[in-house]
Amino acid sequence: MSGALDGLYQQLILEHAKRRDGEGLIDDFDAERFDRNPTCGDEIRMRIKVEDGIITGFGWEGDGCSISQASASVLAGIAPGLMRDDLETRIDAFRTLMRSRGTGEGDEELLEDAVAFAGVSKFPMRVKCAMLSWTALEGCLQQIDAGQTDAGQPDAQ
Amino acid sequence: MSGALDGLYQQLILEHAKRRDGEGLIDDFDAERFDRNPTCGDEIRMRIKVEDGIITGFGWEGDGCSISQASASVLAGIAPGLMRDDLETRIDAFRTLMRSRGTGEGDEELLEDAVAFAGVSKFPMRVKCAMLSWTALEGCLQQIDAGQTDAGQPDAQ
Amino acid sequence: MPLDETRVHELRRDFAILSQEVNGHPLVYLDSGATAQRPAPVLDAERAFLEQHNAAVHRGAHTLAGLATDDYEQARETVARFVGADADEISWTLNATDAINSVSIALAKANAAGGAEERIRLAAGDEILITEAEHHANLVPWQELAAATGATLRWVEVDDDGCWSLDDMRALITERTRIVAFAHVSNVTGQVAPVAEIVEAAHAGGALVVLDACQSVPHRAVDFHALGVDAAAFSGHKMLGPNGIGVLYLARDLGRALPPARTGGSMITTVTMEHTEYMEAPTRFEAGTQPVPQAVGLAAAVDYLEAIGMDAVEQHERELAERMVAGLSALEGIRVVGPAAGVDRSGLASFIVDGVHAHDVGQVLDVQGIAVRVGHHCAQPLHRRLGVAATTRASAYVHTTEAEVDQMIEAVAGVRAYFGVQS
Amino acid sequence: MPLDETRVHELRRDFAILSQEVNGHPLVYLDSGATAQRPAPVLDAERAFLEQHNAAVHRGAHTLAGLATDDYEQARETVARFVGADADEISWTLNATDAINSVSIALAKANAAGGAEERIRLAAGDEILITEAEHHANLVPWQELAAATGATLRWVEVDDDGCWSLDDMRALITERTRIVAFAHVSNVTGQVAPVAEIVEAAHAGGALVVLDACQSVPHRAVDFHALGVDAAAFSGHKMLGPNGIGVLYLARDLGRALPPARTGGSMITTVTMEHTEYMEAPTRFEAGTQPVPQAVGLAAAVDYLEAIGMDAVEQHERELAERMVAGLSALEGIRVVGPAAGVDRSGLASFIVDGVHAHDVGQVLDVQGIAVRVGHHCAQPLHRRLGVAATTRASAYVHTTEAEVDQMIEAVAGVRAYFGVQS
Ligand SMILES: Cc1ncc(COP(=O)(O)O)c(C=O)c1O
Ligand SMILES: Cc1ncc(COP(=O)(O)O)c(C=O)c1O
Repeated sequence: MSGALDGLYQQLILEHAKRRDGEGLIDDFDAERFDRNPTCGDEIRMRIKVEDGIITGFGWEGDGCSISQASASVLAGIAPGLMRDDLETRIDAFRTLMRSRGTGEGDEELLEDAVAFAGVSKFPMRVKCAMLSWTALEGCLQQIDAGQTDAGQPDAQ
Repeated sequence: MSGALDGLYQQLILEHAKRRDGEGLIDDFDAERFDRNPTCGDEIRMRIKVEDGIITGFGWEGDGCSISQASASVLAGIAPGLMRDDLETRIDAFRTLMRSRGTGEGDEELLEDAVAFAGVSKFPMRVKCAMLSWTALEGCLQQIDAGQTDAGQPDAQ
Repeated sequence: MPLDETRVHELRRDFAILSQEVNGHPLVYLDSGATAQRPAPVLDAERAFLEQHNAAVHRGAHTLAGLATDDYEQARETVARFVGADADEISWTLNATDAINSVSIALAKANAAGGAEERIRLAAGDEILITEAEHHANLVPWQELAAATGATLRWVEVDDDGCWSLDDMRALITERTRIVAFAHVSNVTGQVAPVAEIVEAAHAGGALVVLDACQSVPHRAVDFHALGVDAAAFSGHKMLGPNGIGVLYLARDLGRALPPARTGGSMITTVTMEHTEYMEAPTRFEAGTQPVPQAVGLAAAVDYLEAIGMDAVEQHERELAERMVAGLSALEGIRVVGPAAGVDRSGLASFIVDGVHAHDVGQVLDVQGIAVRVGHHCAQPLHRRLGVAATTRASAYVHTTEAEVDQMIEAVAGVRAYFGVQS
Repeated sequence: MPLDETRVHELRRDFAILSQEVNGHPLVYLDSGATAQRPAPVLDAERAFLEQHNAAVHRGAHTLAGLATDDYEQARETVARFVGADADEISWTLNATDAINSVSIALAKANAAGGAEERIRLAAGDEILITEAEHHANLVPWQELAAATGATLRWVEVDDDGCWSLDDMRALITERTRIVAFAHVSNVTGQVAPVAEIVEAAHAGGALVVLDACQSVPHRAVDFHALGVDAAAFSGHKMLGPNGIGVLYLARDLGRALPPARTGGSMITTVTMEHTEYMEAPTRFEAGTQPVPQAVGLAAAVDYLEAIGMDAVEQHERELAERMVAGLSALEGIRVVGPAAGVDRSGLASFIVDGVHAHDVGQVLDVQGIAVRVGHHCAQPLHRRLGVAATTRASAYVHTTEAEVDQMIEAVAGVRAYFGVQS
C-alpha cells in the first residue's frame, strides 16, 4: 500500500498535519470566514488581520482529514508578511497545481512547503481537501474588499 | 386488416354502436351514476328505476368508442324487466367473459347480444371500454342498496 | 448533413425495438411524442456505467465514487451545453412533470415561509398566466399554486384549430402577472410558441417565464439563455434518453432565490435537529440519491442527437409533418388540428375522424402494426374546446420514414369505410 | 438454502463490476449501504423491456402500450408482494427521499387547504417524533412540515454508541404526537428498530407511523401489513435494482386521505381550467411519465433476492457483521459504533479510528482496492453526538465474502501505523 499512497501523503504533509502551524484564532482581526466541505465534513474557521495591504495576522481552527489540516498549517507558513496581491498570486498558483491532475510540480519559490501537495492533484477527490484553507483565505480577502467582517457562507461544494 | 379486426368489431357491435338503444336519460329514477374511463376519455351517465326489485327504467347518455357505446346499447336490451339479483349474475357473467383473454364464449342465455363481445376479451386494452356501462350499472345497484341517489365518483381506473 | 432516407435507415438499425413485428406487421412507431425509443448507444452507455463505474456520487472517497461523480457531472455539462445553459442551472428530477412541480411547490413554500424575495412572492390579486392548450403537467401545478397563494389563474384561449395567438397572450400580461407558463411546442397541435416575444412582454412587467420544453428540446435546437426564460422543464424519455430522469433548468438568479421543493441527503451543508442549511444550486434541488446512470444515458442521447444535428432533426420532422398534414387533410371526413399548412409545426399531426371515435381509429391502425396515440393527450381543456373527447396523434422522430407516414395515411383512409360511416 | 461461500461465489459472477481491478487490486466493494450493484438479470430485464415492449403506459391503445402496461403493473404486484402490501398501496417515486417528501409535502398541502381528515391534520401544539439517528432524508422533511404547520419536532436521543431505546421512544409518544417517523434499520449503526412495539404505542394515541425502510427492505424479509405501519419508503438502487426509482407505501386508508404532492398527467380523471379531479391511489401519486423500465428492473431485483431467499440474505449479512465487529473491535484504537455484540444489527459496521480522520482511513483502504464509505453518512446529528465529524462504514451484501471482510480488517489494522499514531 505505501507505494501508491506516498505520492499523496508526503512526509511533509503528515508532519504538518501534526504540527498544525498557526492553529488558534487571533482576537484582533479584519476578516473571518467559516468554510466547510459538505461531502466529507472537513471544516475550517480562519481569521486574518491586514495592515497597509500586508497580512499581519493569521490563525485558524479546523477539523478534517490530514490533507486539509496540513494544508492550513502550510498556509500559516506562507501568508503572514505577504502583500495581499502577492498572496493572491500564490493562491492562484496553488489552485493551478491542484487542478493539474498529476502533471504539475509547482513553483517552489511561490508555494514553498505547499509543493508537497503536488501529489494530491492525482487524487481528484482530495483536491477540495487541500483547497479548503486556501479558499477560506481567498474568502477573507474578498470580505476585506467588500468591507464586511461577518463569517462567510458555508461553501457549497 | 379486416380479418384481425373482425373478432373485435362484430357486425352486431357496429350496429349497436349506431342504434344506441336506451339512449336518453329517464326523468323518474332511483339511481344515477357518471363513470369515465380516464385513459381514453370514454364516459357514461346512467339512470335506473327499480320497483319491487325489478329494473323498470333504464337510460343512458355517453360518449366514447364504438365498443363502449355498443355495450351500453346492448345492456339496454338486457336490463329492463330483470330482477336485480338476476342482473347481478349477468354482470358477473359478462365480467368473466371479458377477463377470459379470448378463451370464453359466453352463455347466450344469460348474455344475449352481449356474447358478441367475446372477441373483445382478446384485446385487453379494450376490455374496460366494454365494461364501462356494466360497471356503471353495478354502481347504480350499489347506490340503491346504500340508499343514495347522488351521481357516483368518477371511476379511478 | 440532412437526414435523408439512407441516413434514416442507418439510424433505424440502432433501435432494436423497431425491427419487431406487431400483429404480423413490421412495427410503425408513430408515438414518439408520448415516449421515444432508445438507440443502442444510449443503452450501452448506461450499461457500461453500471458495469464499470457505478457508485454513490458526491459522497464516497473511493475510486469508483470518484469515477461515478466525474461521469455524472460530465453528463450535466453535456446536457447544459445542449440547451444553452450553464451546468449549475441544470438539476435532475423524476420527469418534466416533477420539474414543473418543483417550481410550483418551491414557490408555494417560499410564500408560506414569508420573507421570500419580491419576484417570487405571490399574493391575492396576482396572476399566473397559462394557455388553454397546456398539458396537464403545466396546468394543474399552477392551479395548486394559485390555491396555495390566493393568486388567480388566467389563460389564453385557443381557436377552432387549438392554437393561441401572441396578441392574446400579450393582452393578458399585465402588471399583476407574476408567472407566465406555456409549452414551447404543443404536444397536441404542434404549434410553436414565440418564446422570445413572450419573455420580453413578461419581463417588462416583472413576471417569471416558465417554459414547458418537453416537445421542443427533443426535436429542435433550443437555447435557454438566448430565449431568456427563467425556468424550463423537459424529460429524458422523450429525447431518446432514459425514463426516470427529467431536467429542471433554473436561470442562475432564480436558482439562488428558490427554496428546495424536496429536502434530504446530499443537498445540505449543516443539519442540526433544529435547523438545516442548504447547498447552492443545482445540488440544493437534488435531494437523495440521484438518477446517475440515467444522467449518463441522457448525455449519450444528447451525443446521439448532436451527431445527427438538431437542425437536420427539425428539418426531417418538418417534412414528415407536412406530409402527414397534406395526406390526412386530403382524406374525406378527416380534420387535422393545429397550425395551418405552411406555419411552423413540430413533427406530429393530431386529427379527428368524422363519425369514428379516436379509440377505434387507433385500433384499426394497431392491427396493421401502426402505433399512434389516441385520447386527450393530457390536454382535456384543449380537447373540450375542439369539441371532442379524444383525437388521434401520429408523431415522428429521427427514425421515421416517409413510407411509414404514407402507410399511416393509407390506413387512416380505410377507417371510415370499415365503420360504415358515409362520406 | 443458506448463502454459503460456494453460492456467494456463484452470485458474484452476475456482478460484472466486481470482477474489476481498482488501483491494481481486485475490487472489494463494501459500500452497498450507499448504493448496491446490479446483477446481470436486472440489467437484462430492463434492456429486454426497452428493446421489446417500451411504450407509454396507461395511455396508448396500441399493442406495445398494452404490453408495457402489463409489465408495469406486474412489477407493482411483485414489489408489493415482496413487502407485504397490496398493489394499490405501492406508488413509484424518484427515490426514498422523494417518497418521504411526498408524504410531508402532502400533509402540508392537506393542512393548508383545510378540511383535511382529523388524522392527517397538524397544528401548533401537535408533535412530530423522530430520532437523533435519522438519515437527513427522514429528518429535514419533518423540520419542514413542522415549520409549515406550526407543529413541534421532537426526537429520541441516542446513547454513546449511537443507539436509541424503545423506552425513550415510548416516553415521548404522547397524545400530542401525530407522526412517528424512524428508520427500520439505521444506515450508520445498523441498529434494528422494534417497529411493531412502536406502532402499537403510536396508534394507541392516534399517531401515524412513517417507516424509513431504506436499509431493511434490501437486507431482510419485511412485511408492512404485519408491521402495521401507515407509510414506508425505500429505494431501488439499494436493493440490486435501478436508480431513479423509489417506492412509497401508503396503507390503504392513508392513501385515500392524502392529497397528491405532485400533479400533472396520468393522475387525473377530469381537468378543466378551473378545477381538477384526481384518480385514486396509487395512480394519484404518480404524476407524469413513470420510471417504467426501472419498475421492471426493480421487479427483477426482487425476483433475484427471492431466489436467494431473504432469510438467507439476512443470515449471511449477520455473520459478516459479526465478523466485522469482532475483527475491528479487536484492533487497538478502533471503536465500532452501534449495538453491542450479540444484539441484532444489519450487515454493516461504522467505526472511528483514533487519531486518524475517516477520510484518510478511506484513502488507505481505497489504494488497496477496498471501497468503504467515509463521512457523516447523511446523519450529522448522530455524528455530532458521537463526537466526530465522520466515521468509516463498511457495508456488505449478498456478494460479500468473508475473505473480503478479513481483507478490510487487515487494511484497517495498518492505518494507525501508517499515519504514525501511537497506540
Ligand atoms: C436510512 C436511509 N434513509 C434514507 C436514505 C435515502 O435514500 P435515497 O438517497 O435513495 O433517497 C438512505 C440512503 O441514502 C438511508 O440509508
Ligand atoms: C407538452 C408536454 N408537457 C409535459 C409533459 C409531461 O412530461 P412527463 O410525463 O415526462 O413528465 C409532456 C409529455 O407527456 C408533454 O408533451
